[in-house]
Amino acid sequence: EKDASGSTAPALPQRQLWCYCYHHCPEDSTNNTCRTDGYCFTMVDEEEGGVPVLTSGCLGLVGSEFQCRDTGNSRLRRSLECCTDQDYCNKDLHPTLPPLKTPNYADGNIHHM
Amino acid sequence: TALTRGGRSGGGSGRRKTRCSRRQLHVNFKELGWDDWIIAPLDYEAHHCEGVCDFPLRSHLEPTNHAIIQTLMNSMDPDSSPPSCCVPSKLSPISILYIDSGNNVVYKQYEDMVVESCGCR
Amino acid sequence: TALTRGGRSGGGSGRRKTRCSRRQLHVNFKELGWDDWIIAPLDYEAHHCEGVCDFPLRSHLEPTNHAIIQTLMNSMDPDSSPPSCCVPSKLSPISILYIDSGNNVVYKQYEDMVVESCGCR
Repeated sequence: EKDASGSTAPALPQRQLWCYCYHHCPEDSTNNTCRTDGYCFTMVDEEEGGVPVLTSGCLGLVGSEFQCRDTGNSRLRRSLECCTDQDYCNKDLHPTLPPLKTPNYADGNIHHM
Repeated sequence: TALTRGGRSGGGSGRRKTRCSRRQLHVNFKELGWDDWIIAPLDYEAHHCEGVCDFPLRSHLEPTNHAIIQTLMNSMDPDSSPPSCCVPSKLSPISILYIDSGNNVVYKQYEDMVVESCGCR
Repeated sequence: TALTRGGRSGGGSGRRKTRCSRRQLHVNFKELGWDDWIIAPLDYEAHHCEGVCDFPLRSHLEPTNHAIIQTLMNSMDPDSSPPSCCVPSKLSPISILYIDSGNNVVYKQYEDMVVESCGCR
Protein backbone atom coordinates (compact mmCIF):
# COMPACT_ATOMS: atom_id res chain seq x y z
CA GLU A 1 0.00 0.00 0.00
CA LYS A 2 1.28 3.41 -0.91
CA ASP A 3 3.09 5.22 1.86
CA ALA A 4 3.47 8.96 1.39
CA SER A 5 5.35 10.94 3.94
CA GLY A 6 2.79 9.59 6.27
CA SER A 7 2.39 8.12 9.66
CA THR A 8 1.72 4.49 8.70
CA ALA A 9 4.58 2.00 9.22
CA PRO A 10 5.07 0.07 5.93
CA ALA A 11 3.87 -3.60 5.94
CA LEU A 12 6.62 -6.16 5.57
CA PRO A 13 6.74 -7.49 1.96
CA GLN A 14 8.51 -10.85 1.53
CA ARG A 15 8.93 -11.42 -2.22
CA GLN A 16 11.31 -9.67 -4.67
CA LEU A 17 9.72 -6.64 -6.23
CA TRP A 18 10.51 -5.14 -9.63
CA CYS A 19 10.65 -1.35 -9.82
CA TYR A 20 11.34 1.35 -12.37
CA CYS A 21 14.57 3.16 -11.76
CA TYR A 22 15.75 6.47 -13.16
CA HIS A 23 19.17 7.80 -12.31
CA HIS A 24 21.57 5.73 -10.29
CA CYS A 25 20.30 2.31 -11.17
CA PRO A 26 22.40 -0.70 -10.16
CA GLU A 27 25.33 -1.44 -12.49
CA ASP A 28 23.67 -4.67 -13.69
CA SER A 29 20.30 -3.00 -14.30
CA THR A 30 18.54 -3.50 -17.64
CA ASN A 31 15.87 -1.29 -19.23
CA ASN A 32 15.79 1.06 -16.22
CA THR A 33 14.55 -1.57 -13.82
CA CYS A 34 15.79 -2.87 -10.49
CA ARG A 35 14.76 -5.49 -7.99
CA THR A 36 14.46 -5.41 -4.22
CA ASP A 37 13.29 -7.22 -1.13
CA GLY A 38 11.81 -3.92 0.03
CA TYR A 39 10.09 -1.03 -1.75
CA CYS A 40 9.91 0.91 -4.99
CA PHE A 41 10.17 4.65 -4.59
CA THR A 42 9.78 7.85 -6.53
CA MET A 43 11.20 11.08 -5.19
CA VAL A 44 11.13 14.68 -6.29
CA ASP A 45 13.85 16.80 -4.77
CA GLU A 46 15.13 20.28 -5.26
CA GLU A 47 18.70 20.73 -6.41
CA GLU A 48 20.90 23.50 -4.98
CA GLY A 49 19.79 25.71 -7.87
CA GLY A 50 16.11 25.05 -7.09
CA VAL A 51 15.44 22.80 -10.09
CA PRO A 52 13.09 19.96 -9.08
CA VAL A 53 14.42 16.53 -10.15
CA LEU A 54 12.50 13.26 -10.30
CA THR A 55 14.32 10.04 -9.45
CA SER A 56 13.05 6.56 -8.75
CA GLY A 57 14.33 3.13 -7.92
CA CYS A 58 14.59 0.40 -5.30
CA LEU A 59 14.91 0.64 -1.52
CA GLY A 60 15.93 -2.35 0.57
CA LEU A 61 13.77 -3.72 3.35
CA VAL A 62 16.46 -2.80 5.89
CA GLY A 63 15.83 0.78 6.95
CA SER A 64 12.69 1.19 4.85
CA GLU A 65 10.77 2.36 7.94
CA PHE A 66 13.23 5.27 8.10
CA GLN A 67 13.76 6.03 4.41
CA CYS A 68 10.11 5.74 3.37
CA ARG A 69 9.13 8.10 6.17
CA ASP A 70 12.00 10.42 5.33
CA THR A 71 12.22 13.54 7.46
CA GLY A 72 10.27 16.68 6.85
CA ASN A 73 13.25 18.71 8.03
CA SER A 74 15.83 18.18 5.33
CA ARG A 75 17.67 21.29 4.23
CA LEU A 76 16.58 20.97 0.59
CA ARG A 77 12.91 20.42 -0.23
CA ARG A 78 12.03 16.88 -1.26
CA SER A 79 9.17 14.43 -1.20
CA LEU A 80 9.54 10.68 -1.38
CA GLU A 81 6.85 8.06 -1.78
CA CYS A 82 7.25 4.29 -1.45
CA CYS A 83 5.06 1.46 -2.64
CA THR A 84 5.08 -2.28 -2.61
CA ASP A 85 1.69 -3.46 -3.83
CA GLN A 86 2.82 -4.60 -7.29
CA ASP A 87 5.78 -4.65 -9.65
CA TYR A 88 6.66 -1.21 -11.09
CA CYS A 89 4.14 0.43 -8.71
CA ASN A 90 6.39 3.50 -8.53
CA LYS A 91 5.32 4.36 -12.06
CA ASP A 92 2.08 5.60 -10.50
CA LEU A 93 3.69 7.67 -7.76
CA HIS A 94 3.72 11.42 -8.37
CA PRO A 95 5.15 13.16 -5.29
CA THR A 96 5.15 16.93 -5.25
CA LEU A 97 7.59 19.26 -3.55
CA PRO A 98 6.38 20.51 -0.14
CA PRO A 99 5.62 24.24 0.06
CA LEU A 100 8.52 26.58 0.77
CA LYS A 101 9.00 27.13 4.52
CA THR A 102 8.39 30.81 5.26
CA PRO A 103 11.15 32.04 7.59
CA ASN A 104 9.56 32.89 10.98
CA TYR A 105 10.45 36.41 12.16
CA ALA A 106 10.69 36.98 15.88
CA ASP A 107 7.48 38.74 16.94
CA GLY A 108 7.66 42.50 17.20
CA ASN A 109 11.10 42.76 15.65
CA ILE A 110 9.83 44.07 12.33
CA HIS A 111 9.77 47.84 12.28
CA HIS A 112 7.52 49.26 9.59
CA MET A 113 9.14 52.45 8.30
CA THR B 1 10.06 25.19 -13.33
CA ALA B 2 9.33 22.00 -15.26
CA LEU B 3 10.13 18.71 -13.54
CA THR B 4 13.13 16.98 -15.01
CA ARG B 5 13.53 13.20 -14.96
CA GLY B 6 16.65 11.35 -14.06
CA GLY B 7 19.39 13.91 -14.65
CA ARG B 8 20.57 15.69 -11.50
CA SER B 9 19.68 18.89 -13.23
CA GLY B 10 17.71 19.58 -16.38
CA GLY B 11 19.02 21.36 -19.38
CA GLY B 12 21.07 23.78 -17.28
CA SER B 13 24.78 23.54 -16.74
CA GLY B 14 24.12 21.85 -13.36
CA ARG B 15 27.01 19.77 -12.04
CA ARG B 16 26.05 16.06 -12.30
CA LYS B 17 26.67 14.22 -8.99
CA THR B 18 28.25 10.78 -9.53
CA ARG B 19 26.83 8.36 -7.08
CA CYS B 20 28.54 5.56 -5.23
CA SER B 21 29.73 2.97 -7.71
CA ARG B 22 32.65 0.70 -8.55
CA ARG B 23 35.47 2.31 -10.51
CA GLN B 24 38.75 1.11 -11.95
CA LEU B 25 41.99 0.87 -9.97
CA HIS B 26 44.83 -0.89 -11.78
CA VAL B 27 47.48 -2.03 -9.31
CA ASN B 28 51.02 -2.50 -10.67
CA PHE B 29 53.25 -4.31 -8.19
CA LYS B 30 56.32 -3.27 -10.21
CA GLU B 31 55.43 0.40 -9.76
CA LEU B 32 54.95 -0.29 -6.06
CA GLY B 33 58.51 -1.68 -6.10
CA TRP B 34 57.37 -5.14 -5.10
CA ASP B 35 58.74 -7.01 -8.11
CA ASP B 36 61.68 -8.01 -5.95
CA TRP B 37 59.49 -10.44 -3.99
CA ILE B 38 56.32 -10.87 -6.12
CA ILE B 39 56.78 -13.19 -9.11
CA ALA B 40 53.21 -13.16 -10.45
CA PRO B 41 50.93 -11.51 -11.20
CA LEU B 42 52.87 -8.24 -11.55
CA ASP B 43 49.63 -6.29 -11.90
CA TYR B 44 45.88 -6.78 -11.45
CA GLU B 45 42.57 -4.87 -11.52
CA ALA B 46 41.58 -4.14 -7.91
CA HIS B 47 38.75 -1.63 -8.60
CA HIS B 48 37.73 0.88 -5.93
CA CYS B 49 34.54 2.54 -4.69
CA GLU B 50 33.81 6.21 -5.16
CA GLY B 51 30.84 8.61 -5.36
CA VAL B 52 28.24 10.24 -3.17
CA CYS B 53 25.95 8.40 -0.80
CA ASP B 54 22.90 10.58 -0.74
CA PHE B 55 19.27 10.10 0.25
CA PRO B 56 17.61 7.74 -0.39
CA LEU B 57 20.24 5.01 -0.23
CA ARG B 58 19.24 2.52 -2.92
CA SER B 59 18.89 -1.16 -2.18
CA HIS B 60 21.91 -2.21 -4.29
CA LEU B 61 24.12 -0.15 -1.94
CA GLU B 62 22.99 -2.39 0.95
CA PRO B 63 22.96 0.41 3.53
CA THR B 64 22.88 -0.39 7.25
CA ASN B 65 20.26 1.27 9.45
CA HIS B 66 23.07 3.46 10.80
CA ALA B 67 24.11 4.58 7.32
CA ILE B 68 20.50 5.48 6.54
CA ILE B 69 20.07 7.48 9.74
CA GLN B 70 23.44 9.21 9.29
CA THR B 71 22.45 10.13 5.72
CA LEU B 72 19.12 11.53 6.96
CA MET B 73 20.88 13.52 9.70
CA ASN B 74 23.38 14.86 7.17
CA SER B 75 20.56 15.96 4.87
CA MET B 76 18.97 17.80 7.80
CA ASP B 77 22.17 19.36 9.09
CA PRO B 78 25.38 18.77 7.07
CA ASP B 79 27.44 19.92 10.09
CA SER B 80 26.04 17.20 12.35
CA SER B 81 27.86 14.41 10.53
CA PRO B 82 29.36 13.62 7.13
CA PRO B 83 27.24 11.55 4.72
CA SER B 84 27.77 7.80 4.80
CA CYS B 85 30.79 6.65 2.79
CA CYS B 86 31.06 4.64 -0.42
CA VAL B 87 33.17 1.60 0.40
CA PRO B 88 33.55 -1.99 -0.76
CA SER B 89 30.64 -4.17 0.36
CA LYS B 90 31.95 -7.35 -1.27
CA LEU B 91 35.57 -8.31 -1.96
CA SER B 92 37.27 -11.31 -3.54
CA PRO B 93 40.76 -12.83 -3.23
CA ILE B 94 43.63 -13.24 -5.67
CA SER B 95 46.52 -15.72 -5.51
CA ILE B 96 50.10 -14.48 -5.63
CA LEU B 97 53.34 -16.36 -6.39
CA TYR B 98 56.16 -14.82 -4.39
CA ILE B 99 59.52 -15.44 -2.74
CA ASP B 100 59.33 -15.52 1.05
CA SER B 101 61.94 -14.41 3.54
CA GLY B 102 63.43 -17.93 3.53
CA ASN B 103 63.92 -17.63 -0.24
CA ASN B 104 61.20 -20.21 -0.89
CA VAL B 105 58.73 -19.79 -3.74
CA VAL B 106 55.25 -19.65 -2.25
CA TYR B 107 51.81 -19.59 -3.89
CA LYS B 108 49.30 -18.02 -1.50
CA GLN B 109 45.69 -16.72 -1.69
CA TYR B 110 45.34 -13.15 -0.39
CA GLU B 111 41.83 -12.35 0.83
CA ASP B 112 39.89 -9.13 0.06
CA MET B 113 42.04 -7.91 -2.83
CA VAL B 114 39.40 -7.12 -5.49
CA VAL B 115 36.22 -5.04 -5.09
CA GLU B 116 33.15 -6.93 -6.31
CA SER B 117 30.54 -4.39 -5.20
CA CYS B 118 30.27 -1.09 -3.36
CA GLY B 119 27.90 0.10 -0.65
CA CYS B 120 27.18 3.04 1.64
CA ARG B 121 28.22 2.60 5.25
CA THR C 1 65.23 18.97 10.10
CA ALA C 2 65.17 16.97 13.33
CA LEU C 3 62.88 13.90 13.58
CA THR C 4 59.91 14.54 15.90
CA ARG C 5 57.74 11.98 17.74
CA GLY C 6 53.97 11.80 17.44
CA GLY C 7 53.10 15.18 15.98
CA ARG C 8 52.10 15.22 12.32
CA SER C 9 54.79 17.75 11.66
CA GLY C 10 57.62 19.24 13.72
CA GLY C 11 57.54 22.54 15.50
CA GLY C 12 56.11 24.30 12.41
CA SER C 13 52.52 25.47 12.08
CA GLY C 14 51.61 22.11 10.40
CA ARG C 15 47.85 21.33 10.58
CA ARG C 16 47.30 18.25 12.76
CA LYS C 17 45.25 15.66 10.80
CA THR C 18 42.56 13.93 12.90
CA ARG C 19 42.66 10.25 12.21
CA CYS C 20 39.79 7.85 11.74
CA SER C 21 37.95 7.54 15.03
CA ARG C 22 34.51 7.30 16.56
CA ARG C 23 32.73 10.62 17.13
CA GLN C 24 29.43 11.67 18.61
CA LEU C 25 26.15 11.74 16.66
CA HIS C 26 23.09 12.34 18.80
CA VAL C 27 19.95 11.26 16.94
CA ASN C 28 16.70 12.93 17.96
CA PHE C 29 13.69 11.14 16.47
CA LYS C 30 11.49 14.14 17.35
CA GLU C 31 13.67 16.46 15.27
CA LEU C 32 13.44 13.93 12.44
CA GLY C 33 9.65 14.22 12.80
CA TRP C 34 9.19 10.59 13.85
CA ASP C 35 7.57 11.15 17.21
CA ASP C 36 4.26 10.41 15.51
CA TRP C 37 5.17 6.73 15.24
CA ILE C 38 8.10 6.19 17.62
CA ILE C 39 7.12 6.03 21.28
CA ALA C 40 10.54 5.34 22.82
CA PRO C 41 13.35 6.13 22.88
CA LEU C 42 12.87 9.60 21.35
CA ASP C 43 16.63 10.05 21.05
CA TYR C 44 19.81 8.00 21.30
CA GLU C 45 23.58 8.27 20.79
CA ALA C 46 24.40 6.66 17.43
CA HIS C 47 28.03 7.88 17.09
CA HIS C 48 29.65 8.11 13.65
CA CYS C 49 33.06 7.56 12.11
CA GLU C 50 35.20 10.36 10.80
CA GLY C 51 38.85 11.17 10.10
CA VAL C 52 41.63 10.35 7.68
CA CYS C 53 42.79 6.87 6.79
CA ASP C 54 46.44 7.44 5.96
CA PHE C 55 49.50 5.24 5.67
CA PRO C 56 50.21 3.11 7.59
CA LEU C 57 46.72 1.89 8.53
CA ARG C 58 46.94 0.92 12.22
CA SER C 59 45.82 -2.49 13.39
CA HIS C 60 42.89 -1.16 15.45
CA LEU C 61 41.38 0.13 12.18
CA GLU C 62 41.24 -3.47 10.95
CA PRO C 63 42.06 -2.59 7.30
CA THR C 64 41.39 -5.12 4.53
CA ASN C 65 44.17 -5.95 2.07
CA HIS C 66 42.33 -3.83 -0.48
CA ALA C 67 42.19 -0.84 1.87
CA ILE C 68 45.94 -1.14 2.48
CA ILE C 69 46.73 -1.32 -1.24
CA GLN C 70 44.33 1.54 -2.05
CA THR C 71 45.95 3.68 0.65
CA LEU C 72 49.41 2.90 -0.76
CA MET C 73 48.26 3.73 -4.30
CA ASN C 74 46.71 6.99 -3.06
CA SER C 75 49.94 7.96 -1.31
CA MET C 76 51.84 7.23 -4.55
CA ASP C 77 49.36 9.02 -6.82
CA PRO C 78 46.40 10.80 -5.16
CA ASP C 79 44.63 10.96 -8.55
CA SER C 80 44.62 7.18 -8.96
CA SER C 81 42.09 6.66 -6.20
CA PRO C 82 40.80 8.29 -3.03
CA PRO C 83 42.21 7.09 0.30
CA SER C 84 40.30 4.33 2.04
CA CYS C 85 37.32 5.58 4.03
CA CYS C 86 36.63 5.72 7.78
CA VAL C 87 33.44 3.75 8.35
CA PRO C 88 31.83 1.68 11.10
CA SER C 89 33.54 -1.70 11.51
CA LYS C 90 31.32 -2.86 14.39
CA LEU C 91 27.68 -1.86 15.06
CA SER C 92 25.14 -2.76 17.72
CA PRO C 93 21.32 -2.76 17.81
CA ILE C 94 18.79 -0.76 19.77
CA SER C 95 15.17 -1.66 20.53
CA ILE C 96 12.37 0.73 19.61
CA LEU C 97 8.77 0.88 20.86
CA TYR C 98 6.57 2.17 18.06
CA ILE C 99 3.07 2.18 16.57
CA ASP C 100 2.80 0.12 13.37
CA SER C 101 0.55 0.65 10.36
CA GLY C 102 -2.15 -1.42 12.01
CA ASN C 103 -2.05 0.89 15.04
CA ASN C 104 -0.49 -1.82 17.19
CA VAL C 105 2.22 -1.01 19.71
CA VAL C 106 5.32 -2.99 18.72
CA TYR C 107 8.69 -3.45 20.44
CA LYS C 108 11.33 -4.36 17.87
CA GLN C 109 15.14 -4.65 17.79
CA TYR C 110 16.71 -2.66 14.96
CA GLU C 111 20.12 -4.00 13.93
CA ASP C 112 23.22 -1.85 13.26
CA MET C 113 22.00 1.36 14.88
CA VAL C 114 24.99 2.29 17.08
CA VAL C 115 28.66 2.49 16.04
CA GLU C 116 30.88 0.46 18.37
CA SER C 117 34.13 0.87 16.44
CA CYS C 118 35.47 2.41 13.23
CA GLY C 119 37.81 1.08 10.58
CA CYS C 120 39.35 1.96 7.21
CA ARG C 121 37.85 0.23 4.22
